[in-house]
Amino acid sequence: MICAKVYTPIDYLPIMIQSFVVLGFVVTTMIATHMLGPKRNTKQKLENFECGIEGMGNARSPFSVKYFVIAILFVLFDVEVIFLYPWAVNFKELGIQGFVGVVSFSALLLSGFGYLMLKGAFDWEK
Amino acid sequence: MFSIITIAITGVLLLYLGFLKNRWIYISVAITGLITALALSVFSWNSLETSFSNMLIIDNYAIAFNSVMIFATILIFLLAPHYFKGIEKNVPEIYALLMFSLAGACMVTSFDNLTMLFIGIETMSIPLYILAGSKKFSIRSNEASFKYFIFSSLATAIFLLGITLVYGMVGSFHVGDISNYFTITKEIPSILKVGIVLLVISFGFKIAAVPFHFWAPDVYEGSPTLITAFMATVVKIAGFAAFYKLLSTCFILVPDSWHHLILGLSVLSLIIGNLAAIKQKDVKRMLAYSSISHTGFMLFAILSFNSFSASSLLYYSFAYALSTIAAFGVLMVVKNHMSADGSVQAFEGLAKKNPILAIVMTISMLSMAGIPITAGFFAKYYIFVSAIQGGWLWIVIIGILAALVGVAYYLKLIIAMFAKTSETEKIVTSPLYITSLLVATVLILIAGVLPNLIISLI
Amino acid sequence: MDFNIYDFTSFTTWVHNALTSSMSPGWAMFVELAIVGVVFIAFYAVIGLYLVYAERKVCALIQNRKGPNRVGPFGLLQTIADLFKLLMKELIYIKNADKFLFNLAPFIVIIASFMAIAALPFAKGLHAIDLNIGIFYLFAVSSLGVIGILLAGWSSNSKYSLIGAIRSGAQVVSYELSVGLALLSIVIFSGSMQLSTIVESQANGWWIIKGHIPAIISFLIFLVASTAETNRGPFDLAEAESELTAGFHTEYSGIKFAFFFLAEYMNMFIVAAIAATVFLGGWMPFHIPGLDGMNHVMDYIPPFVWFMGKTAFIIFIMMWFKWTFPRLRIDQLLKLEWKYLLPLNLMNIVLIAFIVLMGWYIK
Amino acid sequence: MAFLFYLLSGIALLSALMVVLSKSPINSVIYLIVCFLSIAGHYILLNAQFLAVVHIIVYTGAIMVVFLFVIMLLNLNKTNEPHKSVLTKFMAVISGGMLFLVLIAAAKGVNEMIVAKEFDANIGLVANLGKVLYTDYMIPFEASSVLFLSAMIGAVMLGKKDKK
Repeated sequence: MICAKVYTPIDYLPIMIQSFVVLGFVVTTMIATHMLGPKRNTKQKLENFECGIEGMGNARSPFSVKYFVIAILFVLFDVEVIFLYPWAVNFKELGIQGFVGVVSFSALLLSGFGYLMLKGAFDWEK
Repeated sequence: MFSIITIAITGVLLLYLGFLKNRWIYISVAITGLITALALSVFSWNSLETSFSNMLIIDNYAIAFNSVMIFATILIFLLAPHYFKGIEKNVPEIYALLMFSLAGACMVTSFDNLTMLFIGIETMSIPLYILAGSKKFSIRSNEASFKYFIFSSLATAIFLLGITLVYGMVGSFHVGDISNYFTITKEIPSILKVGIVLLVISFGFKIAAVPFHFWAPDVYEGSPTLITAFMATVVKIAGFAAFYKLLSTCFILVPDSWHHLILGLSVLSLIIGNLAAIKQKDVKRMLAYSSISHTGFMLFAILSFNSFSASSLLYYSFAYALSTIAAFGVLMVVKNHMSADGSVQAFEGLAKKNPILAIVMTISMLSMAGIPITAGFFAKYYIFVSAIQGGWLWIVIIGILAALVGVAYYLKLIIAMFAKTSETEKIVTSPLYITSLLVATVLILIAGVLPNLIISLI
Repeated sequence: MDFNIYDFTSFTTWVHNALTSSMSPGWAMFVELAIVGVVFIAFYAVIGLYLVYAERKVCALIQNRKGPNRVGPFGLLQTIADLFKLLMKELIYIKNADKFLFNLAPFIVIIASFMAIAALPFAKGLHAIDLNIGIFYLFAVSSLGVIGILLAGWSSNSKYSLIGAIRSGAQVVSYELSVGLALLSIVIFSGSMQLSTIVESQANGWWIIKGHIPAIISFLIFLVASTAETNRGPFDLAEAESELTAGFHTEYSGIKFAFFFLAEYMNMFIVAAIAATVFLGGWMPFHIPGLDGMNHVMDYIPPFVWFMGKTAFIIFIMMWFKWTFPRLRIDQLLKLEWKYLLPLNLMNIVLIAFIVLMGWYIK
Repeated sequence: MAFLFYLLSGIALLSALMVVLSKSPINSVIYLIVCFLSIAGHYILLNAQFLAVVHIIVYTGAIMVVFLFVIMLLNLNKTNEPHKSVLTKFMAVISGGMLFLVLIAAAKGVNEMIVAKEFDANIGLVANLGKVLYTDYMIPFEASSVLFLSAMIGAVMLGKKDKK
């Protein structure tokens, strides 16, 4: 780090106050719109939107497992990306040693990636 | 170090070779890789490797256990082609995952830093969660996978909490620093003791010691038998090696924090493991409980730290691994044959159907029971000697009683095999399969006759 | 007080001093931050509304129409009128919806986008939060929005919403990887994750020029991936009007719908601003070494204008995308990310690391 | 600072309790998110800024998304849990309570102890963390790639339909 600045937890105080402010804003708007808007509930209005057809049963049906595989793979690669950030920040100091370390780390992961490609994990099954 | 890398790279190689769809290619590559790893491991004997910024220490202790585990894996891999006959799906993946799990197991035995121990345990366990559920359409297999995952991750959480408390007091993950802390500090804070207790508990889960054993029978029964063989041997040995090393290097100076706990685990495992095993109808379940009772015996080594206990633990692991693999190997054939269930009745008349298998099973059962001229006898003998040297005579008496109870259910199986039956259809196996089983059997006998070969190693 | 449009540092210190002289330091800080928060909300609302207006105008331009032109001069007050209309609308609670989550979802979405805006460096000395992990902070906050989307889809108890939410979830998380890796490339170049440091490092040239080919690749990947991450066309299949009747916010009405809508446009602003900051030099003026005359003219334009101009340029490109390309299918979308963008990106990272090690870039 | 600590701890404990107590699994996920956010706040109080943000990205941004996916996938929208016997609940309360008591009792004496190592307030910054990770902890870092690889294979092996 080039900057001589000291980083302390106090840097994060604005985030907290910002979140309170925006929370306040959203809540106020919600309350305001409750007071302003009309309230005329009819049975038809409270139905789910179904293109004019009557709704049947529960809409929360199970869905394809493919999305789940995508989500799992995302977690794995996300962690890899996060591991790369501390390396990138220290890139020039770590030099060739860090480079070799990261390349050998990525090599295993990339070989896994190649395997996934060949296996057709990213192909959408019919 | 190189052997771990070899194992991991062989795993990656297997993944890609799987696309060739030729099972002989990938089995031969797997075996070649494992033999190379074993050779690399054996050749680094007596050359202490520590230069990994204090993360790994590959001393003779680690090399000995690694070699046993790699050897056990080779035997399991020799059984694999016959086991997976007819099932072509995901076989290379299963091989690769076994490799990765083995790599993790090798890290576990040679840790020098608690972070490395943690990563090793996870690398060892995560492939196993998947492997336990690798029979995708079997409900029992799914149940096994899920149970193993839940209990194992609970154990990991406990383990992490233990590490945290230790780190919080000691200020280091390094094994040397931790043992230094205990030599310097006279008054050990109670929270550190809680941390040690938590570590012991989590290892109790991993090695399936009573009362943390309840996952083991279901998982062993539900998983594919080949995976069960791997779990019962490699994973258990790795767990014991790490457990022994952790307590002997880090916490040897604070025995009062964990001694009673180990004592309780050991006695309970002996009693409950053996009594429950007698009642089992299913052979796989019986072997699961017998493995719990073996945990009780192996804990003797940890109970009595002395110059002899490490080598007695090694010998016991070796004997136990060989007999377990032989037993599971025979069980696999019997179970697959005519889609018989794994009950004791299925073994009736095995001596007629396939005499080699019957002999292999008999010797392995005798070894597990601890009958002389098999390795199992000296395994129990050395572990008892080690316990007596440590001053635990009354525990040894319980152990001997438990071993006598054990003989009952092992004999039940042997008697069933030599019983007469009307059904006399031959059971055929592949030559590779028989080779693996015979190697295990012969080694059981050799180790039983010449115990000094192994006991004098470390 | 000396108000300097080129450097806001003195302005912010003046505000700070004025407040600390009149009250205790703790309260001063609190009031200061509250003021900042309120200013941001105003900014947020104005930008959001005018982005909607801009979208409609750009769309009209491309489709050879006039767009909004009745309310106010050039239709400038149109979206404000829309806002008031939405405020006065009735909030409908669907019969089978999970009330708590149904209400919670828009909160999460809007808070996530609002938290991101505070970390942007608008001009020299003009940023609310300047963390040493600024890029990471943006990355973290933008990853929270997807939870709101998933909850919205699930709680509505409608098939359209559920399908839209799941598609959107898979899409957002997938493209987040590419966004993260594209930003990583500039972190390697500049050696810092602090946004102000990254901007300072571009004083002698923007990274897209200094980093030549790999930086351009990263920039393009970032553009595509961030368009997808904000669920905008041609990647808007999560809310495909023609097949999913607006996807995860099918059942929302009134101000809650407006929140989703606003957050979507603000997310577009945020990713455009990040792209402008990281790749195009943020508030740094355009300089060509040697041409002092031109550089002076460029310096004369205030940094704030530079920043907004670059952001507006990228926003325009993203709108152009939307109204030019047809919508993708979900399998094409995931294939694009996992089969093309991600491997390309990973190789690009290795290339950049190599180039930086060799020093083959303009320092 | 102390006030913030207690506030965050209170939120974390309360939301963690709600995770266990709430009937609907999706509400549990929401409380878990709140819990994670307050733990990220704790990291910030310790000046471990990088870890705080990583905690948010990985846990709230990634793992919770997977949780939500799973809950949607399994269609766990019924609020009735499988019935557990009173004995099980009783045992769970007893064993959990005992662990709690032991930890409390052990933690009571912590204040009087000598801290083994000086706390370096800057170690949690990304630059320092990166240096340590890529020098001292290189081996565990490399080893973790094997872990990721096996998880990757597992996801595909279990999640992908076998071709006929």
